[in-house]
Amino acid sequence: MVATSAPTPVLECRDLCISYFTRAGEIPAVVDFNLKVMPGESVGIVGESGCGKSTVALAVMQYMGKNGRIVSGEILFNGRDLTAMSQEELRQLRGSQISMVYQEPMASLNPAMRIGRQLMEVPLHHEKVSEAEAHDRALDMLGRVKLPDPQRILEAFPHQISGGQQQRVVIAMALLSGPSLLLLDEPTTAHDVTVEAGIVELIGEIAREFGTSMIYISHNLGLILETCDRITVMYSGEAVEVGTVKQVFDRMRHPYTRGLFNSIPLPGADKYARPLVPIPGQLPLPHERPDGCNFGPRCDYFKEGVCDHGLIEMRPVSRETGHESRCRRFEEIDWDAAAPKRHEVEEAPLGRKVLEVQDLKKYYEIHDRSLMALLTGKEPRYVKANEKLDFDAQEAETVAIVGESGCGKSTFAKVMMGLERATAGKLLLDNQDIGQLPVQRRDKAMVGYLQMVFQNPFDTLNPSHTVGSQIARVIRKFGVERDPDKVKERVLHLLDTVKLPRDFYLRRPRQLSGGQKQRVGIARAFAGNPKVVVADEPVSALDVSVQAAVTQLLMDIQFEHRTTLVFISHDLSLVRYLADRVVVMYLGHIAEQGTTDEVFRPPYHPYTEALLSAVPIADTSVQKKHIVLEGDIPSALNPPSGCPFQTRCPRKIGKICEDEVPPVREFGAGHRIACHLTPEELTAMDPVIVLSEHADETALQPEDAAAPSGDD
Amino acid sequence: MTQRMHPLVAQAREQLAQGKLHRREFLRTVTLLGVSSATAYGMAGGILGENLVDPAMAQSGETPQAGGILRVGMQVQKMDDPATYNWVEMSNQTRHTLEHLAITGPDNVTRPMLAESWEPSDDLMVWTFNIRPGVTWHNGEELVADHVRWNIERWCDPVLGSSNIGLSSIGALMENVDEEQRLREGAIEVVDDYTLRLHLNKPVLSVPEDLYNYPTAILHPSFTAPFSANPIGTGPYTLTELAVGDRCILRRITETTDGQPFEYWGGEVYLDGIDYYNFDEDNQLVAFAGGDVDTIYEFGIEQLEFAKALPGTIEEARTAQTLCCRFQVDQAPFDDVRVRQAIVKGVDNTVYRDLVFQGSGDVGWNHHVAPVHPEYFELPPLERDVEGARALLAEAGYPDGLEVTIDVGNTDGPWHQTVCEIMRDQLQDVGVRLNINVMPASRYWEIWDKTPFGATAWTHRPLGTMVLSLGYRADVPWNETKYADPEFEAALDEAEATFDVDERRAKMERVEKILQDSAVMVQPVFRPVFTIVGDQVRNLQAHPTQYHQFNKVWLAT
Amino acid sequence: MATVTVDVPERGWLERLESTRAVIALILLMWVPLNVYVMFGRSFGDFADYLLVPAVPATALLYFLTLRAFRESRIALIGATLVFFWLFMAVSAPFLPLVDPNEPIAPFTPPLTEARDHFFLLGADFKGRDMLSRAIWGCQRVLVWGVTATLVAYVIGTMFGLLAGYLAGWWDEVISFIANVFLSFPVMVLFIVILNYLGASGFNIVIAVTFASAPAIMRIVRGLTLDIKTRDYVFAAQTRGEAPLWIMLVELLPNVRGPLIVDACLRLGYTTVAITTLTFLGLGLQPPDPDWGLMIRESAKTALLWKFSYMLLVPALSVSSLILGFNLLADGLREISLKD
Amino acid sequence: MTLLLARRFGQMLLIMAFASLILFMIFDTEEFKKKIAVAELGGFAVSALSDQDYQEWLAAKGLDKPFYQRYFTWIGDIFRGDFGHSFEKNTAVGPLIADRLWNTAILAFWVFALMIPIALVTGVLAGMSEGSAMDRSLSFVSVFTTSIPEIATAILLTVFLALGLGWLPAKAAMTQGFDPWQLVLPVLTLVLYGFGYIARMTRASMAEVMTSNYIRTAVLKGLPYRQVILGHALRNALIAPFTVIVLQLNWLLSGVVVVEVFFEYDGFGKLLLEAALFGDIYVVQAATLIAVVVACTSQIISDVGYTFLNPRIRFA
Repeated sequence: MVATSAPTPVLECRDLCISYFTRAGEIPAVVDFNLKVMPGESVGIVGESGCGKSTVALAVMQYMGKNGRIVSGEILFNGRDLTAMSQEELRQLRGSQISMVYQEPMASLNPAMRIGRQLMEVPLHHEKVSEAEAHDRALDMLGRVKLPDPQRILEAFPHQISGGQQQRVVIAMALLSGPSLLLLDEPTTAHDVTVEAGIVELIGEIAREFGTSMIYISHNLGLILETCDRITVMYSGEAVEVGTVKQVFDRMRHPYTRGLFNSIPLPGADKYARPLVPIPGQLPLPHERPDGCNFGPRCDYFKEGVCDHGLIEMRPVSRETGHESRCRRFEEIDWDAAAPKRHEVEEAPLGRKVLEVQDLKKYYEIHDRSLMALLTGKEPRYVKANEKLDFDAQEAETVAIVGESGCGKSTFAKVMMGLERATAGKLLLDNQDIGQLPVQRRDKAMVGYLQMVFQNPFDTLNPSHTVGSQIARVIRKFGVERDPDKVKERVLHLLDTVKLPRDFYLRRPRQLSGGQKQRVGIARAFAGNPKVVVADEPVSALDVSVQAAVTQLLMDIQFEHRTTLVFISHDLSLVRYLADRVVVMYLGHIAEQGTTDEVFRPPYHPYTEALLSAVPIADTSVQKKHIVLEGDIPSALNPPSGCPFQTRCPRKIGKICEDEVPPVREFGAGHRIACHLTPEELTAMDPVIVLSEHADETALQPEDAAAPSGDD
Repeated sequence: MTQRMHPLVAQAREQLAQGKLHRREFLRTVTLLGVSSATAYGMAGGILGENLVDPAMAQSGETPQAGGILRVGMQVQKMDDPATYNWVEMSNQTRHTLEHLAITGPDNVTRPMLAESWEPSDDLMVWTFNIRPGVTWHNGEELVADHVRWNIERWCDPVLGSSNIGLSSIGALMENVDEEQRLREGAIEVVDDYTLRLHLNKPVLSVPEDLYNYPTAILHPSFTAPFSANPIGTGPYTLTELAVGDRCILRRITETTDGQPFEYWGGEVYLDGIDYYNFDEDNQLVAFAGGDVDTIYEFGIEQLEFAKALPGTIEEARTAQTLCCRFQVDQAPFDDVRVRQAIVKGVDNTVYRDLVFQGSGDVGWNHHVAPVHPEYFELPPLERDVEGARALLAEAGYPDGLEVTIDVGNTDGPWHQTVCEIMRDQLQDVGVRLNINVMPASRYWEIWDKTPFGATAWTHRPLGTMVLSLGYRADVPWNETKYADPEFEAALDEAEATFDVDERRAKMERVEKILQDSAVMVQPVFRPVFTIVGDQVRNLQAHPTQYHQFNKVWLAT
Repeated sequence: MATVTVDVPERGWLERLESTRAVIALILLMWVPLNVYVMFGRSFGDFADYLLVPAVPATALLYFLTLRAFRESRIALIGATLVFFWLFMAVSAPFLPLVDPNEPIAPFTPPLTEARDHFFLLGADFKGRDMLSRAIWGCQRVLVWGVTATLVAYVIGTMFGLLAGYLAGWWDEVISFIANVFLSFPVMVLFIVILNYLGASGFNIVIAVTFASAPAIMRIVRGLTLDIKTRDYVFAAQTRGEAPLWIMLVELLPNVRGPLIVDACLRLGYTTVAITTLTFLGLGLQPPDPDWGLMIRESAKTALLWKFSYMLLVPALSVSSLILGFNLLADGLREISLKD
Repeated sequence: MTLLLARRFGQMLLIMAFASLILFMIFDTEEFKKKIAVAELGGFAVSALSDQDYQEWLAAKGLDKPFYQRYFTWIGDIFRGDFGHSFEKNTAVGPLIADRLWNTAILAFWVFALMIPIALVTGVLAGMSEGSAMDRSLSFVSVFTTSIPEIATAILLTVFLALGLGWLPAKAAMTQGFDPWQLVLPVLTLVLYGFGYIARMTRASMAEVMTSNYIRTAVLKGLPYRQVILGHALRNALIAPFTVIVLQLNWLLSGVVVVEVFFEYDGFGKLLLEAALFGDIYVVQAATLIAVVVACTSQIISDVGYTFLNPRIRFA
C-alpha cells in the first residue's frame, strides 16, 4: 500500500513554470515553483485566491485543460517525470498512484451514477479485479471513511447523501487503490465548520493509517496547521515562504506571510486594543505583476532599489533546515517587533436600547398543492425558521448572530428588513413594532433607519448601473439630499469614507474587485444615515487580507456613526474579534447568548462548545478541546423533537432531550443558555481554547480563561 | 342564309389559311356557324361527337383507340344534389354521368343533346322539346318526357333552393304567389313520352343555353341526395369512388343495374375511366408537370410560360369571362357621368389583352358583350382621349384631377390586380390617381355589390343578352352598378325578343352603344381560359366555362 | 438619474460614437425611416424616398461600429455582415439603379440575359419582373415586419415575464397558465388560426407573432427574473422600500437584457422564417409588392421546372442568408458574452 | 409520479377546453360564417341570397345557434366519438383526421428515425472536444441547415434532386397509392431543418458535461477515455436533448404544414391549413385539439422522461 520507503521524494516539482495561453497572450500562472513531498509527509500550500495553488495541483495531475501548459521545469513522481509521460502512462498513474479530492464533492461525483459504481470503477480499471471484489473493496472503504450504513450509500445516488458524506465518498474513492500521493484541493471549503472538523479529523487519520503523502491546498491557515507538517505560502504565482509549520507560523520570514497572519482574527485580537492589520492594496493581475518582488507594492518593508528589480530568489533562512523565503530583506527586518499598529480605538460606550426582539417566530407554510392534499384537507406543514427569538441591541453595539447553515439567521434578517412578516412576537425598533410591517408599509424614515450589508460581493451591486447612481439612489430615496449637486457631493464623500477613489463614481460593478464592491455595498448601506445596520456575512466571500480591511472599515464607520450593528456570521473567530454580544443559533432556536466574553468561556451550551472546538485556529500556541460532532445538521423542514441539538449533542443526557424543549437558564445578566443540563454541569465545563505557556507577548488571554491546558 | 359572321368563322379562316384546317372541315364549320341557329339546332342530331372534335386533331387522321384512364387535376368537391351545384367542378364530376337537354360546345354554339331538337314559338313564349328516343338510364329504364318534367318541376321548388330559378327561362315558368315564387300551373306540358312543351310567361331567348347551365343536368326521378350515394344517369360513366378533397373516380358503365348490357346513346366512347385528383387551382399545372395527371381543370395566365415549357398541348378557349371595373352610378364622384366618361376616355382598352394575357383573350369595349357571343355587334373601337378626359374632369369640377380607390379581390386570380395596375398607370396621365385596395377574395365577395368602385369578375354566359339582363337592368339583384336606364332596358327587351341571331345582332348595336356611352365600367378584356393536355390525349378541347366533355376523348399509346 | 460630469476623460469621436446614446440614436435613425417607409410609405407619395436618406449613412456607420464591437468573434462578424447587407439593401433600395420591382418587362427571362433592353442579372419572374430588384426590395418588408413583430413580442413577453417572475403568487399562476395555453399550440397552428381570424396583413402578423412568441419570451424572462430576484441588489432595493414597478424596471430589466439579446437574434430568425412561410401559405403579406415568401409562392406554381428554378432559388437563398445572419449573430453574441 | 401525471393530464384537459372554446368564439363571428358561405356557395350566390335564405343556410349548417350551445353539443358529441362534420370535405371529421394523421405519422416516423441518430451523433462528436476542427465544422453544418427555413430547404431539394437530377418525384400527392419515393423529399426536408437544433442542443449539453467536475473526476480516476465518454459523459449529456427531442413533436406539427402543402402530401398539416382557410370549423377544432394533445403529451413525456433519466429528480 505505502509507496516505497526509498529516500526519493514521492513528488518533486523542480523550477516549475505554468502558463495559460489565451487570446490575450501568455499568462504566467505559476512561476519557478519548487516542492518536495517525502513519503508519508503532508505538505500544505496556502495562499489567497489567484495565487496559483490550484494550478499546481492540476499540473501534478497533468490536467490543465486546453489552455494550460507547463512551460518549463519538471514534476517528478517517484523519480519519473510526469510531464514527459504518455496519456496512457498518466492514466495508469491517475487514481491509483496519485489521486485527488476536490473542492465541491457534489459537482465532482457523477449525478447519474450510483456511488457504488463510481467507487468500483477505480479497482476495476486499475487492478482488473472482479466485480465482486471491487464491490467488497468499495464497501470496505466506505466503512473506513466512517460513513454510516455503507451498504445503503453504495446504492445511493450522490444527491441522496449530505455534503459531508459526499466528501467522504470522494475521499474513499481517492483512497481505493492505495495511492502514494493524495492531493486535497480545499476539501472543506463549502462545508459548515462542524462538518469540516469531521473531515479534517478523517484526513488526519488517513495520513496516519495509510501513510499516504498529502498535498493539502487551502486558504485557511488554521486548517493547514491542523493537517500538515510542512507548508508552502504562495503569493501571485510564486512560493514566497517554505518551511515546517512551526517555522512558518512562529518564525515567519516573509512580509506577506506576516501580513496574512496579522489580518486574521486570532484569539488574541481585539477590536479596540489589537485591531487587525490588513495588507494594503490588491493582488496584482497576472499580466501586471511588478518587476522584482510581486509583493513589493503592498509591502511595509519595501525598499526602492532593492525589491523592485530582477528575479527574486528563494533563499534559505540560516540555521533552519528547509525554511526558505523569497525576500531580499528578511535578514534586515525586525521580526519580533510588534506588528505596526493601525490605530488604537477607544472603547465606544453603548447607548440606549435600539432593538428589542421578543418571542419572535417566523414559520413558513409549505404548500402541498397536490390534488390529494386538497381533497384530504391535509394540514399544511411549517418550516420553523425562527423559534422564540429573544434578544436586544443597544446603540453603537455590535450584536453577532452566529450559526451554521439553516440556523435561521438569514430569515431573521429578512424579517427585520421587512421582506418577511413575523409569524408571532415582536420586533421593536425604537419601541415601534415592525415585525408585522412589510417594508412597503414602513415609513421612509424607518426604512432609512434600518439598512443592510449583503453577503455576496458579486450580487450586492446591480451590474447594470454605475456605482455612483446606486449610492445616489439611496440618498435621494431617503431624502437625505435632493439637489443633484449635493447628492453627488455626498456620494463622493461616501466613496472617500469607504476609501475608494472618487472616479469610481462612474465605474460599473464589473470593473471592481470583490472587496471594492463590498465597500460600495457598505457605502450604500450607510448613505441614508441608518441607526441599525444588519450585516449578513459581509466578508465571508472575501480573501483573508481583504476581509480584514473590510471588517475594519465597517467597524470604523459604525464607531463614527454610533450605529448598531447586527452582524450575522458563521465565523466564530471574526465574531469573537468584533462583537460585543453574541447570539448563537441552531435550527431556528437561540442556543446561547451573552456578551462575547461570556459566550467564549464556560459555561457553554454544548453546541457552542462544539462550534468553538471545530473552528481551526492558525496559532501554534493554541490548544483546543477536540470535539467532533456526529452527522449533519438536520433539515429545518423536519426538525428533531425536543431539543433541536439532541441528534448530534455529545452531552445528551437522555430521553428528556428528545421530548422537551430545553429551559433557558440565566447565567448572570444577559448570559442565557437553553439546555437541559443543570447549571452546575454547565458551569463545570472546561474552556475549549487555551493558549499554551510559551506564547509570546502577542497572546493576550481573556483574563478569566486562564484555566489549565489540556483536552480533558 | 344570312351573312352571319360568327367569330369562329374568322378563326376558321385563319386556320384554313395556316393550313391547319381542311377545306371540307372549314366548309362544315362555316356552314354550321353560318346557318340561322334555329335551323342549326334542328339539324344538329348527328353532329354531336364529330363537331366537338378539334378539327385540327381530327385532321391528323388517327384512329381513336379505346381504353385507358384519363387523369385530371381539379378540385374534388362534394356531389350532393346536381340541381343545387354551385361550382363548375362539381358538375364536371357528374357531367359524364348526368346529361343535359342541350349542350354548348367549346365553340360556344349550343346543340341538342338529350333533346333531339326544339322549336320555339314566334313570340319565344312556347318552346317545344323533342326528347331523344332510346336514351337509357343506368338502371335500364328509358328516358321519357315525364322524367324531364320531374326535373324541371324540381328546379322550380323554392324549398330545394336551386340556382336554376335565377335562369330567365326557368324563372319564366314561375309566378309569384303569396310572396313566394312557385311553378305556374300548366307551365310544363308533357305532350307525349317524347315531347315536352314549356309555356313561358315572357319571351325568353336563351332556353337551350339555360338548359346546359351546370345545375340543369337531368336526374332520374328516383334520385335522393347525395348523388354520390346512388349515381344513376344517362351518361357513359358512373361514379365509383368519391373522396372530397382527394379523388373522384369515374368508370365506364357496361351493365345496367338490372344486369342488362348498357349501351350509350351517344355512340362510341373511348376512355375506360376518368379520375379526378384534387389539386388546388394553383397546383394543378404543377401536378401536370409532375406527371400526376394528364390534363387539368385550368391554369392561370401567370402560369402560361410555365405551361409552354412543359410537354403537352395548351388548349385555350375564348370566353365571355371578364373583369368589370365598374362604378356605382349613384355614388359620388361616380354619380357624375362626366367623371365616369373621363376615366373611360383615359383608358386604352386595347393594351390589356397584350399586357395581361399575352395577346390571348378579346378586347372588351365597356359593354360586357363578348366577341364569342353570337349576337356580338362590333362597335367602332374607342379611342383613348387624354385631353378630352382632362376637359371632362375639369368640367366636372376636378381641374386638378382626382383620387379614387378601387377595391380588388382577385377573385379570379391575380390578373385582376394587373388590370387595375395598368389602369392606374394610364389614368395617371389624365390626372386621376388610382389607389388599388387589394383584399382577400372572401372579403371582396362581401362588398362586391356595395363598393363604389370595384373590380368584379363576371363569368361566361353563352349569350350577351343573358349577361346584360342579369347585371344591368334596374333592380335585378346582381346590378352592382346601380345602373338604371329605361332606354337601355327597352332596347335590350327588343333584342331579347329577337330569335334570329343576325337580326338580334343588329339590335344589339343600340344596346351596346347605350351601355358604352353611359360609362358604367372599364371592361377592357375578356379572358381566355387555358388548360393543358398531355401529348397522349386526343380530342380534348378547352371549354369557355371549363365544362368537361370527355365522351370523345381518347388516349394514344 | 442626475447627469453627472465627473472627470469624464476626453474621448475621441470614435469613442463618442460608441457610447450607448449614440448607438441608439443611429439605430433610430436607421430604423424609424425604414419602418415609416414600409408601413406608411404610400401616404407620403413621392416624398417617401427622401425618408430613407438619413438611414443610409446611419446603417453604414452602424455596420462599421458593429464590426469594431464584434471583432472578437468571427462568427458574429459573418452574421452581422449578412444582416447588415440586407439592412443596407433595405434602406438604400430606392437609391439603387434598379427597375421598378413590380414592372413587368419580359416574362421568364433566364438570369444573365438581356431582354427588351434590360439586362436581367437574376432573371425575370413569370410576370417579367426583374428578380434582382424584387429580391432587394423584398427584404424591406421581411425586415420591417419581422423586427417589429419580434420587438412587440419582446415588450409584451418581457412585461408579463417580469410580472410573473417578480410578483409570483397569483400573478404567476394566471400568466403562466395563459402562456401554457398558447404554448400548447404548435406555432404554425396558432399562426394559421390567428391570421385566418384577423386576415392577412403585416400588422396582423405582428399580432400573431406576439401571441406565438410572447409566451415563450415570458417564460425565459420569468426564469431569469426568478433567478435575479434572489440577488442581493434586489434585496437591497426592497429593503430601501422601492416600489415593485421600480424594481422590475430598474433593477431587473437591465439585467435580463443580456441573455435576451441572444435569444432575440434567434427569434428574429424564427420570425423571418414564420413570415416567409406564412406568406408562402397565403396567410402573410399580400401581393403585389415584392416579398421573398410571395416570390416563392408565386414561383412554386408558375415555375417548378429546372430551367425556371432560379425563380425559386433567388428568394430561397435570400431568406436563408438573412436567417443564417441572425443565427450566426446569436451564436457570436453568445460566444462574446461567455468570454466576459 | 402518478400525481404528477394526473396533474399534467388535468392541465391538458383544461387547456384543450379553453382552446376549443376560444376557437368556437373566433369562428362564431358573422364574418367567418359569411366566409364559409362564400367558400361553399360562391361569392355571387351568397350576395344574391336573401337574408332569410342565408339564415336557412346557416340553420342547415347548424351555424345559427349561439356558439356556446354549439360548443357544448360538440363536446357532448366528442364523448360519443363524433367529432362533427366537415363542411368542405362533406364527411365525418373523425375518420378524416385519423386518415390524415396516419399519413403524417408515417412522415413523422421517418423524420424521427433519421433525424435523431444523425443529430445525436453529430452533437456528441462536436461537443466531445469543444473548439476542435470537428466541432467547428459540425457546428457550422448544423447552424447552416437550421438557418435554411423548411420552405427553402424544400425548394433546394426539389430543384436539385427532382427537377435537376430527376432522381426523385417533385411532389408527394400519392395519387396512385402510397409511393415511398415520393416521401423522400418531405422527410429529407424536415430532417435537414430539424436535426441542427437537436444537434446543437446535444453539443451544448455534451460540451457542458465535458467541462464538468465529475468528468474531471472520472479522468483523474484514471479511466480510459472511452469509459469517460460512454460511462460518464453520455448519460448526463443526453438528458437535455431527450426532452428537446420529445418536444420536437410539437415542432413537427408546425413543420409539416409547410412541407405537406409544398409537396402536396395529404397529411394533417395540409388538412389543417385547408380547413382554416375554408373556415371548416369542426376540422379546425379537431385538428387543434389533436395538436394540443400532441403538444401536451410530448410535454408530459418529456417531463416524465427527464425525471426518469435524471436520478437527481427521480430520487429526490
